[in-house]
Amino acid sequence: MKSWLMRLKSEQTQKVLWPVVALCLILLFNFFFTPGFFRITIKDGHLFGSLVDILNRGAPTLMLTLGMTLVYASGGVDLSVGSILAISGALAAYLIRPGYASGILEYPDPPTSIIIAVALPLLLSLVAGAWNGFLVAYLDIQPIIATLILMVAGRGIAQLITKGQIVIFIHKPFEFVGGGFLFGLPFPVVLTIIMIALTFFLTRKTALGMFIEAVGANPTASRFMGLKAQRIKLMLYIFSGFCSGLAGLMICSNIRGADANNAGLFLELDAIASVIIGGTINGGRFTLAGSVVGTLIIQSLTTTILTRGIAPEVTLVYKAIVIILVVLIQSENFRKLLTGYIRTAKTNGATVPAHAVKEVK
Amino acid sequence: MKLRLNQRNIPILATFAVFVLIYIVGSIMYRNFFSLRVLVNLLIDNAFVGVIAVGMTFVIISGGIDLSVGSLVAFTGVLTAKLVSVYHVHPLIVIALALAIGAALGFTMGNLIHHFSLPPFLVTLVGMFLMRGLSFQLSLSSIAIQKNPFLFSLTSIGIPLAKRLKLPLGTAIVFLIVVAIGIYVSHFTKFGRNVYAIGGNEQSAILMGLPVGKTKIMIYTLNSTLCALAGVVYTLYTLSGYPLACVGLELDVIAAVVIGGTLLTGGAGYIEGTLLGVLILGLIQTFITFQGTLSSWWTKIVIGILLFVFILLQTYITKTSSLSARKA
Amino acid sequence: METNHKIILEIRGLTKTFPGVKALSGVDFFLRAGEVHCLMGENGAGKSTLIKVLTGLYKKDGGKILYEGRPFELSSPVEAPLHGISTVYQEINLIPALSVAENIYLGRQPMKHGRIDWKAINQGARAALKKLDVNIDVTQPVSSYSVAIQQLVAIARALDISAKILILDEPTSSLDAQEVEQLFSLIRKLKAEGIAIIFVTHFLDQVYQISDRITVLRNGELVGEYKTAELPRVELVARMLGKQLEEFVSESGEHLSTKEEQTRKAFLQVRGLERKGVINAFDLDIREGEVLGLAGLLGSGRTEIARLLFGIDKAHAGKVLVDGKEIDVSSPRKAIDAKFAFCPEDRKTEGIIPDLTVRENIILALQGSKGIFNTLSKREQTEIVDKYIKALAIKTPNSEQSVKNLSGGNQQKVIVSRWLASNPRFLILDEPTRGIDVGAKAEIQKLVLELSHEEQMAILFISSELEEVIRCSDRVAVLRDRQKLAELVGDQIEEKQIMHTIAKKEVSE
Amino acid sequence: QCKEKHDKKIVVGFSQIGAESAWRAANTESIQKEAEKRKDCIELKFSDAQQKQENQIKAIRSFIAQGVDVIAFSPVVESGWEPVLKEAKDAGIPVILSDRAVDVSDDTLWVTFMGSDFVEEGRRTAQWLVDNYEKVKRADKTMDKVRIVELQGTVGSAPANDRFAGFREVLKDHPNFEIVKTQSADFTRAGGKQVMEAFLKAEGGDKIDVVYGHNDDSALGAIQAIEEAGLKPGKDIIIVSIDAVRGAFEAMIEGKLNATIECSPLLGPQLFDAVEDLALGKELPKRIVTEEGVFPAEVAKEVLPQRTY
Ligand SMILES: Nc1ncnc2c1ncn2[C@@H]1O[C@H](COP(=O)(O)OP(=O)(O)OP(=O)(O)O)[C@@H](O)[C@H]1O
Ligand SMILES: Nc1ncnc2c1ncn2[C@@H]1O[C@H](COP(=O)(O)OP(=O)(O)OP(=O)(O)O)[C@@H](O)[C@H]1O
Ligand SMILES: [Mg+2]
Ligand SMILES: [Mg+2]
Repeated sequence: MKSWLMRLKSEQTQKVLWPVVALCLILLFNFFFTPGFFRITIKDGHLFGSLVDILNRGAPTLMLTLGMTLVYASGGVDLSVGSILAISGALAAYLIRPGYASGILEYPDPPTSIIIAVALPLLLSLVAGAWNGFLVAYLDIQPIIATLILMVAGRGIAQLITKGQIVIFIHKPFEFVGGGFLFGLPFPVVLTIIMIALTFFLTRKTALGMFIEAVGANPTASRFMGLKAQRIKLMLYIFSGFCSGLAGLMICSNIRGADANNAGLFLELDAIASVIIGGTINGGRFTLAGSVVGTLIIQSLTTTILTRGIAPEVTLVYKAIVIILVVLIQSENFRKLLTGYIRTAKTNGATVPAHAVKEVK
Repeated sequence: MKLRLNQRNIPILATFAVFVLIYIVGSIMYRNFFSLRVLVNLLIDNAFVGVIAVGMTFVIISGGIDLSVGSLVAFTGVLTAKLVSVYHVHPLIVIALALAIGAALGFTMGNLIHHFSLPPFLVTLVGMFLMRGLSFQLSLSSIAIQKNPFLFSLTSIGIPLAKRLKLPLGTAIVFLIVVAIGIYVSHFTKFGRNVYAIGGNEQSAILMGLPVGKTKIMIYTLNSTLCALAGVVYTLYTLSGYPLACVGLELDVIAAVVIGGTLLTGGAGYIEGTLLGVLILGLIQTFITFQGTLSSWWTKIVIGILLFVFILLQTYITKTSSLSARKA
Repeated sequence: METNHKIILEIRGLTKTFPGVKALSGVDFFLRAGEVHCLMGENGAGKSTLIKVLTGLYKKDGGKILYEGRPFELSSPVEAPLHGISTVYQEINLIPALSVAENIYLGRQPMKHGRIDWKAINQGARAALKKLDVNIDVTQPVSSYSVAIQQLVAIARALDISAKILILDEPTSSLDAQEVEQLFSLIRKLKAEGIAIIFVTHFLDQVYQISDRITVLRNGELVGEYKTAELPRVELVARMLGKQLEEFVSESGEHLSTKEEQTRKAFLQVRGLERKGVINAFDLDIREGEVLGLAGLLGSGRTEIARLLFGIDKAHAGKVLVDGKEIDVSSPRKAIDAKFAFCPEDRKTEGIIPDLTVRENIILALQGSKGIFNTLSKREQTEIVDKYIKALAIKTPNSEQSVKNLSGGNQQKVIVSRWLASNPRFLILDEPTRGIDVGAKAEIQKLVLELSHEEQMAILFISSELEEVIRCSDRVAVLRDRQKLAELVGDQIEEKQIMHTIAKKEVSE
Repeated sequence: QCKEKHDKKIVVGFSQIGAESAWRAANTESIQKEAEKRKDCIELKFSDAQQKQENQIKAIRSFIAQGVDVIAFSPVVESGWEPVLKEAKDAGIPVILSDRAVDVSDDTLWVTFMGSDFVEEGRRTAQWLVDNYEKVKRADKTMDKVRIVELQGTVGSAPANDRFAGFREVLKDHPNFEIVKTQSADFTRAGGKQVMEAFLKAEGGDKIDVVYGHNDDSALGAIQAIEEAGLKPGKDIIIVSIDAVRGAFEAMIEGKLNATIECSPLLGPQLFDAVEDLALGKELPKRIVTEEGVFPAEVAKEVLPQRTY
């Protein structure tokens, strides 16, 4: 009990606390005002309902967020995640149906094996990530510009693969990646949970997380300690590339088609926003849990808007209002202001002198 | 202004060198590339980007970022077009109103960022959503401004340079003036220097007794006001308002600023560099239009390659020349 | 000296609490015009906090401040100069990328024709630094200078602001005798003009040289206010620590004898190492279990030697041999692979990782050499961290506190712990006791001797405090003008001899 | 092959919106292929604007600077072209509009407009629903009105606005149809799927009769969502959309899509015919209409092999 309380008080948990509160508020709103939002039924042995949708639709963004969190903590940013996602999906679709873009509608014989359809795109994503990492870590180019290069060119590459067509396909084994179910949950959700756990293990159960934070927060000091900042950064961008690649496979498999132009468009914004809402600092402490909650907040908001049928032209205004509230809740000053108001209202104008509120040991 | 030929000018000189280099290569490769018109077009076509980039330079030097710029340009455009065409308000009043709204948005964002210590990325992301959303509220489709003599004259006045070629007031000249003011503010005013101090080390700036909060609020107010001005420039450039205009503009602007040598981590950068950054991005596009045979995807890939080559050259020139400068 | 001047600042019952820490509780403090008032106390006693409350960086939780008889509370440091309070904070607070001159004038630039008068700024800065006897290119960025110079720039800025109260929080931690003397003569002048000065330091000599009154804090509580002349040193130390300081074990005579020294294995040999314009070619031998001290004045090149040996800067010529074999130390990583370690002098930019916890900061270097997967278990970590928290009396609520929330001296202790814990064969300590209180300083010195004499570690010890160098070193290399002049051994290691060596002009150049 | 002989090559500057969809890619390919065919008399300067009006304006101004003979472009949006078209006119360069019209006060700024009419496409889609009322209104659902959900295109974009308007224009005279939900699916499959998922949750699958997609891709996404909800698209819920891309035909063959309304991207031949005519000084009609059709599921099998996009 005591240690549990201690944990609740620790800085890390404090950081995640408020995003969790925000998420709960959004869900609570739906609980009361959106009928059926919390209904989960079982169809063909799968869970089915809005809450599952949030997880399922949020899965690709969660993947991106995962990579982005680490990159962001190391003092960088990766704008190219959306493009890598598109490349990976495009390549997978191309491998499954190579002639489609040039008008040949047949599938290759024998059909492309799932291993190839998954492995090659992921390999290419690793290469893309390595390219980013190389520019940032070894050529010392500012991360935003270094990854902008691939953000622009990457979409071109993806379109080059699909010739600008939306390559659609049917491939049962591959469709499982983005559309299958495992333990009643959509497979992307399961995959994401596995990846989160893996990342958590790799960063928090080894020294890696600490190294990332050190390299991000004080590169000079880290160099003096012999931390291999370049190699660590390279690895992070590769990891981010890999996560984007996986997300690309999920999306492509889920819609059974590769849309080189639109897949993952503007998703880097969502990913970065999730990371920041989650309390990760650019060059410093990161919280995986916070980032996950951040993405869930954004996805819940989207699902809520769609489910409630808010007119598309006002959607953005709603989004703006909710996000600013979510962000404000996290601000200590804002909460003080709020509780200050409440308190003044209660004590009828009599302000409590600051020193009266003493720390209780 | 005295040109200080020291270490700190090297990145700018390198950037300038690369600009000239690309321009020469283009002139050799393509007919009509080497002409006054192409240069003037660079100024005209990128005027609205440049005006924002000046404001964004201050934001980035202070260690912040502003994502709301593209939406604000669109909003200003729609507002101007709607008030002028539908409600027949005099353009001058509309422009004043647009600038005031821009300033108000920046002021609000600055206050949120400062008083509640919120991350600029999120606050301005909200600004981006909000202004885009409000543009949709004003109009879902694009609105043309037709037959408004005042606005038309604004677009046609300019300094004649050659036959059928002038430096128009509404775009290029506004751009150059804003750059000049930006240079002045950044080098010669306390506000300008405080911006550098905040970006260099905010904690130290506070302890040195600099007005950090006020400066931050002013930075965002300035940037959004310039953005609204850019919106007006854009409106003059197209004589219309379109709620979907300038999607993703923020990235172009940020890229221009960063290519100009400003550090995204704050504390270092020059408006002169930003001017070059804007022109270089414009030049890359001009290059591609003159090339004229690329498919849509190759266009993107080639932009990426040119960007890469350019940055590589810039880094290389900066490194070698600062090495030799140190040796000397 | 009689100081019956009127009280200009009166603090009563000042209280300030941070989560888990009571930094100040019910502290009284009186400052008179025309006096130098020393604020004394162990690391973490609350000195800097008191200053920061006064200048408006922190909001006080309780108590009263009267300034010239009127209640006084600032909401931000912006207002401090407006009320005639000028401050040098403990950590160097300058803008690294901006020029020296601009740093001195930021926020109060002279204007001409509606624009900043850069000429006046550069001239003014040169003049302000000249008063401190510093002649440097003021148009260069501050970050290109050593910590000591930066500290002087910060002082120059504070002195240049006309003020009624001048606050100096450990301004001399990186300076050596000459600069301190220069600073003191300026302080005396200001004092004569009736300015009240708050001065924080851990150097007792300086306290007795300059101050009129002393206020001692312990654990955030007031111990008392004393006239300097009436408080003997031992008493002062006892008041600060709350107990008598055990006599320091090693008397300065106990260096390894020349003979014993020569029988030891030469561990590190440096031959003709040089970096043009920074340090001339020098030779250096360090044996296992030996402490080699570096003595010299500010800018004499001590830090540069350390940086070269650790591969931070690249040497233009020369070689480094370990156990007789030449090794490559072209980067810190390689130096670390050769089992070197380097504790840098600039804790703010080269030392602490502000957001990480005390625990993480301490184990980082050790973990760094172990790699990512060979992770120290929680138990091992706690063991190491607790050992150092106890040995150096690091004042922190627990080992999970962010290191940025520690007092300056305690941060320094964390950094030193990090390197002591990293188990190197060769340890370079550059100003390890910067800003550390008397008690902990003795503790660190003891640890240094222990590590060398008992665990056979080779140590290069750099400090601007000559006394400390003498006390710890078995041998001292003397530097001047970026050149190694001489090596002193055995009985030669004493203050006069070293000063003499530094001052001696080369006869034949 | 050129239609006629010309003294010298005609330089044509074409500013394309981007490559935002398969439709657009086909449009580009048609133009580039045709230019290649006529390379004896045509030199094409192609520029991709990446969906940005400002880039299109830049491209056109650059064409003027390069001194091309004819400028053609697919405007990303109707308005905002007045200044740049005036410049082209001043420079004596004729302008051809393809795919979308522009909104300028002076219609001598452009020579001719060829391509589709988004409003008309919206109308035809609605008309198909009205014509197939019996099929659409299914007996097993007992609601008094045909309940339609709409997957809009990108908010504020011209095709979305027009297809939205055209559709309603027809349906307003048919009170037995009702649009119960409308959301933006951004013209994408992923968008269509996500939006449809939400619709199914909010309305319930049995209360939706028709899905109207502003383009095929969003409808194809919706089809998947419907299947995953355990319903049969094309039977339990009727699906109609616009564009007639290949994917739509494949879906129709499988019986999952009921009809697609064509909007032809193959403007290349028409465009260069017009260009050659211009060069020869021939008078061009102000409007060149493109042949377009409505494809119900029944014809899908025979049409599919002919689809190139
Ligand atoms: N921002 C903060 N958050 C939490 N604790 C703090 C903070 N600032 C200071 N403290 C704590 O308050 C106590 C007093 O710190 P202070 O900096 O005043 O010490 P000091 O007397 O200046 O010590 P030093 O000689 O090391 O500089 C310390 O225990 C420190 O850990
Ligand atoms: N008085 C000075 N005048 C000019 N430059 C100086 C002065 N002091 C230091 N420097 C600069 O700082 C650099 C680093 O000096 P270094 O740090 O090696 O000296 P040090 O002996 O360690 O002294 P300290 O650490 O006390 O400054 C020198 O190369 C020089 O550029
Ligand atoms: Mg202190
Ligand atoms: Mg030194």
